[in-house]
Amino acid sequence: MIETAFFLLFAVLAAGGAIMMIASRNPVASLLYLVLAFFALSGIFVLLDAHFLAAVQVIVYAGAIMVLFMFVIMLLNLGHREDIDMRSHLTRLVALVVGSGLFALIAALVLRGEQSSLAGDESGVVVEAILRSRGAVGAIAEPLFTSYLVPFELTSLLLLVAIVGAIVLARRRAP
Amino acid sequence: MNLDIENAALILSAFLFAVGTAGVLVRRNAIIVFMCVELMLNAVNLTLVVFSRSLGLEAQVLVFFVMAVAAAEAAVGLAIIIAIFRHYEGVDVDRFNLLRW
Amino acid sequence: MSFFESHWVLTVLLLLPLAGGVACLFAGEKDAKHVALGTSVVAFLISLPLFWTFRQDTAALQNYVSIPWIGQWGIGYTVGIDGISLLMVMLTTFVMPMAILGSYSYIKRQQQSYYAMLLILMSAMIGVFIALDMFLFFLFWELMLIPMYFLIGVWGGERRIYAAIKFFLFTAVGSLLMLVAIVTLVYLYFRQYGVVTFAYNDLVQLPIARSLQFWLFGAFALAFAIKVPLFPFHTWLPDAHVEAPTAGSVILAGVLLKMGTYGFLRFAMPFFSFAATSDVVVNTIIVLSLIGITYGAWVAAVQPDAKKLVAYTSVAHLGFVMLGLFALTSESVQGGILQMVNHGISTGALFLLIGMLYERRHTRLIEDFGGIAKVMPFFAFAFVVVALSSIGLPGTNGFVGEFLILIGTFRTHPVAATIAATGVIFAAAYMLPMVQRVLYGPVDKEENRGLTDLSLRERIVLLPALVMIIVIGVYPLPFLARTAPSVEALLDQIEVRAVQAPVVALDEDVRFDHMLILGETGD
Amino acid sequence: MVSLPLLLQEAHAAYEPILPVWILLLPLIGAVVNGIGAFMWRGSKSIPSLVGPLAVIGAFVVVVLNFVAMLTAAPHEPAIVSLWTWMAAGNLSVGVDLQFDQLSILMCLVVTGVSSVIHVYSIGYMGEDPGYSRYFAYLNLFVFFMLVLVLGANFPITFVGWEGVGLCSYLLIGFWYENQDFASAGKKAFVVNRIGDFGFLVAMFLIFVHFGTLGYAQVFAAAPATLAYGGVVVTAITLFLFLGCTGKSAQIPLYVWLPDAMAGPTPVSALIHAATMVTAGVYLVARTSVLFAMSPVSQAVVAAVGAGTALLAATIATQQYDIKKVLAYSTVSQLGYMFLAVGIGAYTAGVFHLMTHAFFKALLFLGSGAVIHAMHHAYHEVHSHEDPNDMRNQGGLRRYMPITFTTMWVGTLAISGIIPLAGFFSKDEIIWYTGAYGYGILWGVALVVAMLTAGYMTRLMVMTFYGENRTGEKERSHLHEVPAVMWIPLAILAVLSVIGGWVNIPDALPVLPGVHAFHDWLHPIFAPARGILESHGLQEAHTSPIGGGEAMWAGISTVAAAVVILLTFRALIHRTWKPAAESVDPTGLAGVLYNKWYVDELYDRMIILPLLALWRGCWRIVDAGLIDGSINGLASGTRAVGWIGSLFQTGRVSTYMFYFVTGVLVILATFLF
Repeated sequence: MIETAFFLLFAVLAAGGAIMMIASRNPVASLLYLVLAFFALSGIFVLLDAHFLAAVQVIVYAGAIMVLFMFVIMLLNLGHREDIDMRSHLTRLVALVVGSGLFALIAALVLRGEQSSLAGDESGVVVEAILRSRGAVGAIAEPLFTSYLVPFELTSLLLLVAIVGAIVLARRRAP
Repeated sequence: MNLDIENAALILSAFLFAVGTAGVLVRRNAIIVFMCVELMLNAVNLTLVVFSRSLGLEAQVLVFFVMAVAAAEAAVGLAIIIAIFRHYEGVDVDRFNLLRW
Repeated sequence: MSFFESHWVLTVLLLLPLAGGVACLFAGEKDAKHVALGTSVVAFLISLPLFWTFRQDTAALQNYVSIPWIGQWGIGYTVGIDGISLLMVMLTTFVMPMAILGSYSYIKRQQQSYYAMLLILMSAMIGVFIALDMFLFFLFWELMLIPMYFLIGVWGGERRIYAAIKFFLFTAVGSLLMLVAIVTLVYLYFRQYGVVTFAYNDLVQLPIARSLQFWLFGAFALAFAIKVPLFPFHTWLPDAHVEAPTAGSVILAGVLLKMGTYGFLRFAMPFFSFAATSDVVVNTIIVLSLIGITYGAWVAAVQPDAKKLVAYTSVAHLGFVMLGLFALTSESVQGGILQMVNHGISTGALFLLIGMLYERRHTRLIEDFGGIAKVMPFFAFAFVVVALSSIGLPGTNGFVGEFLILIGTFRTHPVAATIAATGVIFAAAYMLPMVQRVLYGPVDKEENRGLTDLSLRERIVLLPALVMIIVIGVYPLPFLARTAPSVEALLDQIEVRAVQAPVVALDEDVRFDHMLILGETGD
Repeated sequence: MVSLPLLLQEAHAAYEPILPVWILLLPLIGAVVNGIGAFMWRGSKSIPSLVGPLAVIGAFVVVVLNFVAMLTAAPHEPAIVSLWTWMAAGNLSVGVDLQFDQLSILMCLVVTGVSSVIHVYSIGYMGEDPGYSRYFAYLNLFVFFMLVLVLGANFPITFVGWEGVGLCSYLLIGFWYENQDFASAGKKAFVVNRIGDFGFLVAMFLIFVHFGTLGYAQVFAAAPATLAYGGVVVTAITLFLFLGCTGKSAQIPLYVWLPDAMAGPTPVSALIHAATMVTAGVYLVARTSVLFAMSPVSQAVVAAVGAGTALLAATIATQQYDIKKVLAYSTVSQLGYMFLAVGIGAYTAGVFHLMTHAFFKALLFLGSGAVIHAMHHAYHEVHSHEDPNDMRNQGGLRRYMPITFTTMWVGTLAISGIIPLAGFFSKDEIIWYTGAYGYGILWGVALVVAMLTAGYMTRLMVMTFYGENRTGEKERSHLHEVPAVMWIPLAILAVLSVIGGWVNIPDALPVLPGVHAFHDWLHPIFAPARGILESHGLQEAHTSPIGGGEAMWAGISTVAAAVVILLTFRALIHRTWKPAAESVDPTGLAGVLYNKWYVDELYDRMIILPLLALWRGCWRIVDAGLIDGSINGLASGTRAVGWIGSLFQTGRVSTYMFYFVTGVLVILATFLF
């Protein structure tokens, strides 16, 4: 019961943060709403027994990546209100229709799928067992360093490329 | 209708994804558009985490990878935004129509 | 087995120009043309003994080899020649040195890539004529498009891009359907015998349901008809010719067009004999050929541009060839093959001559000339000889081919042959006015007064063509003797296969037949 | 070298062609040498002067040897010399075969003989021309092809010669190619001839399909058994052949090129367009007489066309002022006679007239050439640009050019049929047989044409040689007789024009002894055809259609011709002409005749212009419009679709996002429903 309560809280925070992010005309405010949403998501991760990911979500996403965004906003001096930032009413209406359509369709699919659900009563049982035997980190480390070792290593390569790419792209070229 | 946490989380993820999509459509600021994309990624992550409970922890590994790619993407994407900002003196996506020949 | 009796002579002929082409790329700007000329002359000298080592008493494929290449798909390096391909290969090696030497002063920029393109083209053309594997054939068929596209598009005239794209699209559209038909053939063979093979010798044995033959023949025929070009698929030709550099036109007229007629003879007709000998196909093609002969001549007669005029005469001449092939008599088919050679030589020479004029005056409009015979007597002499060959004067090569075609056609289609024979009148009606307006009359243009007669190099370029025009005209027997067994065998094969073609597909898998829109009908 | 007596001795046993290849090879060598000379030693006159005539004279000598050998051996079968196989494919096998028989050797004699004379004449006539060597190259080449034509033992070889002489004719008509009109005349000749050649080709195809061979001997031997008498096939074959003849021999409807062909140098007109090439059609009908004899329809067509052409051309000739045009139409007219003869079945008479015509028409042309040469020289000296060919500019030349004057009279009397000159015997034979074989109307036409011939020839003589000289004061002093190299050929031909007819003198004529040498000589050639004709009811009547025997009508026609000559002479001798520059073109009937019945204009309006319009239409409308239009339309249609599509490509990310999400929505919806 308490889980449901927490879930509702986090869900409301996440949804509200998301909506405020696209509604706010100040980029810095948008960013902060997004961080709020990410924190809420991290809470939901915990509720879903993904403890390690919850931690990573906070550290990497809300911490590192969002700070990066903040840096850029500040660097480019965009931290003030821009009216042209928001599109016309017509576009907003279209976006509303498209967004609600998307939401409605996915939600309908989810709800229909619930009847013949893959998530039966035993859902979560297996995961909980693993978590109990290996711990939150071990549970995800085991497949990561066995079956997915090569992709994992490739990730490091990807990050390296990203670093180099970022430097090259953002470098101020000599006139 | 019995809404357990898993289904509710899936619907939340759908909602976040829809909001992210709408955000891309309504906003002109490239950085905010970018943030909306991040939001959509997170919505997907949430879905994966939900499924990991019944389908196994590989789904969480996938989330891990998504985060890694998101980090790389953020780095490169922001670098591109900086480069474009220098070129166009702004981050209005409507002014970037390089895709049009 | 000596070199000239083994496949090595063909393989060398295939690879040598490629190697020469690469060498051209690395040679200096000044040296590229010499490398190219050397390569083509050596290739010609290598091909020359073939004419005598070729055994005339058999229709069997000679210098044959079949080496597996992509084994699991039944694709092999299968090459060989019979009398027909022998003449085509020799025509290619004969025309190329002329084309290259004729470009010596014409091409002034990007010479390395130009000559490399020419030599790659040469390889592809030889490949088309010797390939006996459908995959290999298609490979060379398409490969040949690329250098030609660049030759027109890079070194061409003012509207070169338009012409190059038009040329490319026309040819590509046809060959795509042919690819579909080839794959269908291979599939049918697989269904029949459980073996995947692209080998010509296997596929040509395949029985094909009669109604299906028409579809497959149509796909092949479209590709070849565009290349020939048969009316009404000819409109790419004048544009391509006008815009192409001289060597491009020479090769286009001299060799490329023959691939269409060769394709009919080698592939479309033996594969789909029932369709190819059926009344509806034969009559259609004969009517189109007749239109090509007369219409090509008519349109040629009113062209203001000398090069375009010659391009339209190609339509007429190739109409004769097609008429000969589809009259299906040994005289007409042999005449058709000889006419392919003749047209290559005389039209090639005509394009060279017009190119030489163009180099001097930078115009091709007939009205810009007049009285050239006065200032360029040797040019006039060569021009008249070649023009006479083109209109089929007896004693020149053109007559022998046309005569054999017409007399053979008359045996099966007298009315068609009679209409085609009016082509001799129209030929005079388009060629002689051009000769008159270019060569004769007073020198009334100031620019024409100072023209210099042909240089030694230009005379050397033309000499082989002039000699061959007379030699084939007076003594064509060696050429006819080499094609005779192949043609007889081919006609027999077509006849037998036409009779034996099954009325419906041999197995019960009618689903596939439905897919190919033939279903259970088929008569 | 084999000595002549030895050759003759051998020939006694059976006729073997002597040095057959050399007959052809000598002129060919001459052509090649002169052709090279035209490039290599352009200035030199001596080499062409030597090589050109000698090559032909050499050929003439060999032909004479062969003639003598044949005379002594009197063979009945043609001797065939096979050189090599030319074309062989399927059932067709054509050899380069030469046929030596009475007809071909006779033609060779005429061709090489007249050619030799004209070659010599050309040395003088063309002496000043810069294209001297080229001229002899063409002329030698012509002799070569003409000999191929007459010696060919099968249709294709004859066709080689047939088109070859056409080529030389084309080259020689346009010899002075810098004059656009002359070049056009050459082109016209070639194209018109090609129409005829088309007929020849189709005839060959028909023959091959029905006989399986193209050799003369085989075809003629098989013809009576293979083809039905009077059947469609043989009629078609012969009519197509005759179409070829009308082109080459300038008969209705294809005669229009010959008068224009006078643009060439006058010796060329004499050789090609009078004596030899244009008679090739007559030769061909004679050669294929077996086939023609089997088709009464074709025979009638040949005879009628011949007579019609004779009449038409003769009427035109009466009103021409260009001396060569008169002679050209005269040639057309005389060729009509020959076709009339071979059409009615009097083959020997046709060939006979061919031979005598070669003599006197060559003479007349060379004579006119001498006149033109003198006139041209005179005008040239004073830098006048008057037309030396126009008879209105001449007149009174007999004082300046006595030899030419005399020989021309011989030619005129010969062509008019005055006894005992050559033309009398040959022409009279034709007229007589036309009547005797029952072609009443044609007989009448032939008689009228004979009168017209005498008339226009006399007019030519009077205008050229009598009356006041109209050249002009200054020019007159430069008029003089041509050099010996030119008048000796005239003299030779004059002699031949006198005695040429004596090889064939009818028995019926009083006083004169009957001579049948010519008939007997050609008998083996025409016997099969005559046999067919006679077995199908050809009979020689002993009276003309309106009574009277051969001797009487011969007398009447020669007297009538003489009377016409005298009357014309008297009528014109006192008439004065203004020089061409001051004259106006005639009107009325004379104007119609002067304008050649407007046939050229008719052809232009009815055939050439519509054809050109059609061709232009084909190019502009069908090719550029319809075919290219539809293809370019396809291309621009594709482009238009692409343009519409490109409107959706705004280049803005959000737009693409919108499309993308819409797509996702659709896909999701399909999942859901």
